[in-house]
Amino acid sequence: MNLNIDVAGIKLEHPVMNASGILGSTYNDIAVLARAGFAAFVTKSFTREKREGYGTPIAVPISETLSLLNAVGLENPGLEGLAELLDSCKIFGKPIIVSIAGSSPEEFVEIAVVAEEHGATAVELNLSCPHVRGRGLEIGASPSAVREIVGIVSSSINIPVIVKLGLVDRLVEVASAALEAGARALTLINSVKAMKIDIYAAKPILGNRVGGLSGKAIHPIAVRAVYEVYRELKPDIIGVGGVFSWEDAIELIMAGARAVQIGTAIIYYGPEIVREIVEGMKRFLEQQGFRSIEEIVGYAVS
Amino acid sequence: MNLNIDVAGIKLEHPVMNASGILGSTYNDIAVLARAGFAAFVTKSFTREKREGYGTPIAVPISETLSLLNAVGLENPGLEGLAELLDSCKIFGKPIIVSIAGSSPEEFVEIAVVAEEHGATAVELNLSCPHVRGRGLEIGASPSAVREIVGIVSSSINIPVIVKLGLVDRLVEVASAALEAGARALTLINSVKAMKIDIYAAKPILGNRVGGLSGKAIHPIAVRAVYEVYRELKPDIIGVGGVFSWEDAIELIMAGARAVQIGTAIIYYGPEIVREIVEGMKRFLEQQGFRSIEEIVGYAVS
Amino acid sequence: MTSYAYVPAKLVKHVRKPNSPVAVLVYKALTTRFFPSLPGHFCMLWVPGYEAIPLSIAYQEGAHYYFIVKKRGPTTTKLVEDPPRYVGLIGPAGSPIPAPSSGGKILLLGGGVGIAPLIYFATTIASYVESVTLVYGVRSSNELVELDQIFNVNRFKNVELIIVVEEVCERAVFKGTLIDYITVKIGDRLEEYDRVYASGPQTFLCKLYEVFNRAGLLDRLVLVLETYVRCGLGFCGKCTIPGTSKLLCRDGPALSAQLLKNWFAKICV
Amino acid sequence: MTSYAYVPAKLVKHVRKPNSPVAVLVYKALTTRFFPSLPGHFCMLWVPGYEAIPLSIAYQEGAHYYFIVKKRGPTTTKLVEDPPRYVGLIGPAGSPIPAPSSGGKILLLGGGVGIAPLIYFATTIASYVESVTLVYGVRSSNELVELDQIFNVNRFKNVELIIVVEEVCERAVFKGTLIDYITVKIGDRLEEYDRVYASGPQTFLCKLYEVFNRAGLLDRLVLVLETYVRCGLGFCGKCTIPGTSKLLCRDGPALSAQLLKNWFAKICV
Ligand SMILES: Cc1cc2nc3c(=O)[nH]c(=O)nc-3n(C[C@H](O)[C@H](O)[C@H](O)COP(=O)(O)OP(=O)(O)OC[C@H]3O[C@@H](n4cnc5c(N)ncnc54)[C@H](O)[C@@H]3O)c2cc1C
Ligand SMILES: Cc1cc2nc3c(=O)[nH]c(=O)nc-3n(C[C@H](O)[C@H](O)[C@H](O)COP(=O)(O)OP(=O)(O)OC[C@H]3O[C@@H](n4cnc5c(N)ncnc54)[C@H](O)[C@@H]3O)c2cc1C
Ligand SMILES: Cc1cc2nc3c(=O)[nH]c(=O)nc-3n(C[C@H](O)[C@H](O)[C@H](O)COP(=O)(O)O)c2cc1C
Ligand SMILES: Cc1cc2nc3c(=O)[nH]c(=O)nc-3n(C[C@H](O)[C@H](O)[C@H](O)COP(=O)(O)O)c2cc1C
Ligand code: FES
Ligand code: FES
Repeated sequence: MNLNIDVAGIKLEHPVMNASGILGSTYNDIAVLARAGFAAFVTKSFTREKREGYGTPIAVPISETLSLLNAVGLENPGLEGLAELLDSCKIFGKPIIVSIAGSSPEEFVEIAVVAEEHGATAVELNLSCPHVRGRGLEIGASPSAVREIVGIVSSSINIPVIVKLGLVDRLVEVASAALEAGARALTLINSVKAMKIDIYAAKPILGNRVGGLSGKAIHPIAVRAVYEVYRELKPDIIGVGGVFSWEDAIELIMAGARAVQIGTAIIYYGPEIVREIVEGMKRFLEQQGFRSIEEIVGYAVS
Repeated sequence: MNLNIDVAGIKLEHPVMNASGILGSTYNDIAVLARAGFAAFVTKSFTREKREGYGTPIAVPISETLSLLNAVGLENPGLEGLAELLDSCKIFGKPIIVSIAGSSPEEFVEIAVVAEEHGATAVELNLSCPHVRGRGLEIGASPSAVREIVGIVSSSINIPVIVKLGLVDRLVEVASAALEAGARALTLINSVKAMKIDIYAAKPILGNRVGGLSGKAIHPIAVRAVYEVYRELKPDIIGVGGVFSWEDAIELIMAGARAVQIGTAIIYYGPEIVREIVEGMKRFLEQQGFRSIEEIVGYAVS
Repeated sequence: MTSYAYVPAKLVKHVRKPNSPVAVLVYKALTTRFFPSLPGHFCMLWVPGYEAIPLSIAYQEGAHYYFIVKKRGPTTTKLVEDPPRYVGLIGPAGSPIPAPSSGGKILLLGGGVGIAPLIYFATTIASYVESVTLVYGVRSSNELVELDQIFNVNRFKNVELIIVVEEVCERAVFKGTLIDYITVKIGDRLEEYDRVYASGPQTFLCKLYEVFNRAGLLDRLVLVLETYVRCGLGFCGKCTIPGTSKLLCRDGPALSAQLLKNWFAKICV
Repeated sequence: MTSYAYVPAKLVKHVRKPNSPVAVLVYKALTTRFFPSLPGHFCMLWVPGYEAIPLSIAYQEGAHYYFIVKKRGPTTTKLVEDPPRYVGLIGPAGSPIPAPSSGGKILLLGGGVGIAPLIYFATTIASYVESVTLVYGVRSSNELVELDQIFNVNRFKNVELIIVVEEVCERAVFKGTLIDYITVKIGDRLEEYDRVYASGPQTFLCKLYEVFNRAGLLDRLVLVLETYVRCGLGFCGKCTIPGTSKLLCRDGPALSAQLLKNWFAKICV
């Protein structure tokens, strides 16, 4: 039994990749992911200019719900760093997806073009960062803004364009706009805007005060988002949000995802968790008499 | 040290009430809440006509995150039942807030008028139910719809109008519309649209498939919502979402809430949890040298 | 402190006599985070494609949950005739049956599938009470569940199983209803039992209440009740036990008969 | 399996000599869900209004976390001079210092606040190794933390504390640097120690690596490193240990010197 699957035309040996923002900034990060056995790598979201990110703490664990609050501030080495990263990571011989967080259609295009030139397998447009003004959720909430950005990026490069969306009021509409404009797949969902206050210090803990909630807490929200978009539009979907176990991964796939990404679980359990998840999925498929991942994509949707 | 506080002009002996939908349907429900020691009671959301609600299961525990997924379907005995409930619950001598889930401005008004006639202390307009079409989140996502409903209800009754909102893209805008139209306070937040699939049965578990996620998982989302609305508008706020401990309650109050509601914690720990929460808050205020709840409302907001 | 969970489970045993309206089902949890239960606990058993219904846990051994189900409507019919390979269990619902504080002679009266919680209860208290008399009454022999074979209740020396059937039946020790049994076989000797627990149809529980009330022994009687249960989690208010301010799915289903005066007045009279 | 937590904590002790750049701080968790640590673990200590910085846990006793802090920039200056009543701890970060598998003679070399993790380590291994020689080197006497008084390291008979100060100081057993001490006092007898652990300034660790490399004893040496730490949770990639593919906040801060060949080439040469 193999777990081969393709998403957005990308062939994967199994459906599990890392989520953007978790170990996708440096050559060493990718090396760690490669050693652990991820099927593809997603980079941290890149901007044109280098960004320093917010003051610390940039992440606060919320252990009671196996969750995390983060506000890194899209720290990244900018275009130059991207080229270098891609060049150095070719040796891993696995798909590499470049996440992009632009503040204008032009910035998205510029980065996408560099990504393609330097051998990226695909780009993932982050239209859903919950805590960086002008680079994220505002864009992803508006069908017209999404259409514009996805349209121009899709017509500027030949590698697949994946669009990452978050929790927005008109999710299906936005998803539909992205697909019409040329997106080959959707990644659902990003972290959810949230905050934690230390009641003794009487202050929000994150350097940026507000951040994104990820991890187990948002898993049922992610399942719903994937289900709803799959039911209405049947696109290729990469599910992300609170995958901590193979059961969680199967759940997202049965809701309509063809692949999954894991973020917070890497933080809590280490990158090696990918093996357990992949092995568990394999066992499940065998035991239940399925012959491929493909067979269970959207299996629970009616 | 007492924990007196007022919200929307309602005097409370302490800031903890039940959340709508948890034990607010029958006389006996209210009796249970009264015995446990809640400062005020919020009814289940009422509609004009009696509603049967969805097929079972109407709720699925998600124990790993101390959370719950529910889709009750706004089951309630309708206007007639409301009158009876209010009449019988006068003997408890505590504020009773009637939650209303209409599908038109007229329905909201009609129920609010009956509520006032039968002695309700206030009404809470549920503009945020995540899983009943036409009665909830679609309304609460639109500033103009909110303005219309809140305006007409406010001008039809004399008791305070509280508006309950959920996770929407333009939360501050919607909140502002509600306040301009006459809302005396805002309740933030409702449960968040979500789903759980049983991977063996390969089906969503809830009778209605999609439901609302409540409990610990959404607490940081609620804190953020309260903080953001308080920072921008400084209204009276009732905070709700994942309050399981006195620390959680203080956190929402420091984010800007004047009172809190508890829902899922009643399910996991029983109604008696209210005492522990109230005692803990009292101890905290004393130890930290505060003299009233009032002093810490919005204390972490800057 | 309850800690509810949702447990996916797999059918591992289905015992049903030909055409019987009753079946025994054993479901095994498919997660290591299954919930533990005590006698009296029930759960909401979700039948995919149907509904979730309240069912007493008739026994639990590790990840294995035992149920005795009788056909009533669509969901129970499905369960009895063609139990699904996979179900979901939501629980533990309710409170444990209040156990006898010390030794003594215990009488358990189970009518029909009402026997379910009493089986679990019998096996739990057997170790520290003097004796357990488990009287199991059914209308006809094809409803009879072989408690010895399936639950191994005869592994306890101090548990006596007495089968009472209304029709003629060779397995039965007594022909008649449970009330008949008590009148005829126990009669004045009711007092010999330190605690009596009963579970079964409402009419049976009503009659029993009357018997114990007349005998002035209500303080020894515990009744396992049924109400309509919707959420099973204590929030919807549907399961209020008439005449009390108790929620069956939180405070019940077993209540001391002493608390049931108003219930009796409302329901039985 | 790490289980990270955020722990609000309250200052319960602040020890600082007049004008010393170093202070000992003890913070007590304000929640019962505080995280346990092992020697080598550090945490991100959040100073409200400032930043969160990595600090070694110098000792933990139940809910009490001990730190030794030296002024460097704004956050450490605040901590040393006017430690906040309330802080937040995020941890446990990193991996425990690999403990010696069996008994034997253990040498611990701590330079400046680098002594922090070694104190905790010494008290943990004392019970099962033959002897622990804890050599604590500082530049000047006002940086000296009274390990005996605060950490009670002298409660172990087999732990010998040796104080080494560069300036003249009456508390010191030896005047000079830690490297001087090794050269002069240990010299050829390095081999007598079964395991050597060192923590302190990078230049010191570099020199020590050289010494052990020359002596062919790299397999006995463990170095506790420092890198820039940003998230402390293993996701940002900032803390990569140069010349290795290790993340300090997950795999470090203690690494066997055998793995540090490329680190040495990159950093020390
Ligand atoms: C605490 C408790 C424990 C129970 N334990 C068992 C058991 O161990 N074995 C067993 O066979 N049955 C048990 N029952 C009864 C069982 O729940 C009902 O037979 C079942 O819900 C009927 O569902 P249905 O879809 O087959 O029939 P429906 O057509 O839905 O209903 C048939 C009849 O069953 C009753 N009923 C329906 N739904 C419910 C409900 N949610 N709660 C209570 N009664 C209902 C009503 O009287 C109804 O008229 C228990 C009930 C309760 C409350
Ligand atoms: C694993 C680890 C354990 C440590 N344990 C201790 C300890 O027990 N006691 C102690 O006094 N110090 C310890 N440090 C060093 C301490 O973290 C820095 O002194 C502190 O971060 C400086 O912060 P600042 O705001 O005072 O100074 P800044 O002005 O921010 O920086 C001053 C200098 O400190 C270093 N530095 C700054 N930030 C960091 C950072 N996030 N990570 C690493 N180095 C940094 C840089 O070299 C910088 O130039 C440890 C560092 C690490 C990585
Ligand atoms: C620390 C951290 C940093 C993140 N940075 C990014 C980012 O740069 N771009 C992005 O699209 N998503 C980012 N995310 C969101 C994740 O990719 C993912 O959508 C989210 O965390 C939900 O998945 P999880 O629950 O498995 O963590 C980040 C998440 C975390 C926890
Ligand atoms: C079972 C259940 C039923 C609910 N029904 C309603 C309702 O009728 N009206 C409403 O405004 N909110 C309803 N809610 C939402 C709660 O009032 C509350 O906003 C939400 O559960 C978050 O609070 P919690 O985390 O403390 O449960 C319901 C929640 C639950 C769990
Ligand atoms: S069934 Fe008991 S409260 Fe809902
Ligand atoms: S500091 Fe180690 S990965 Fe971020």
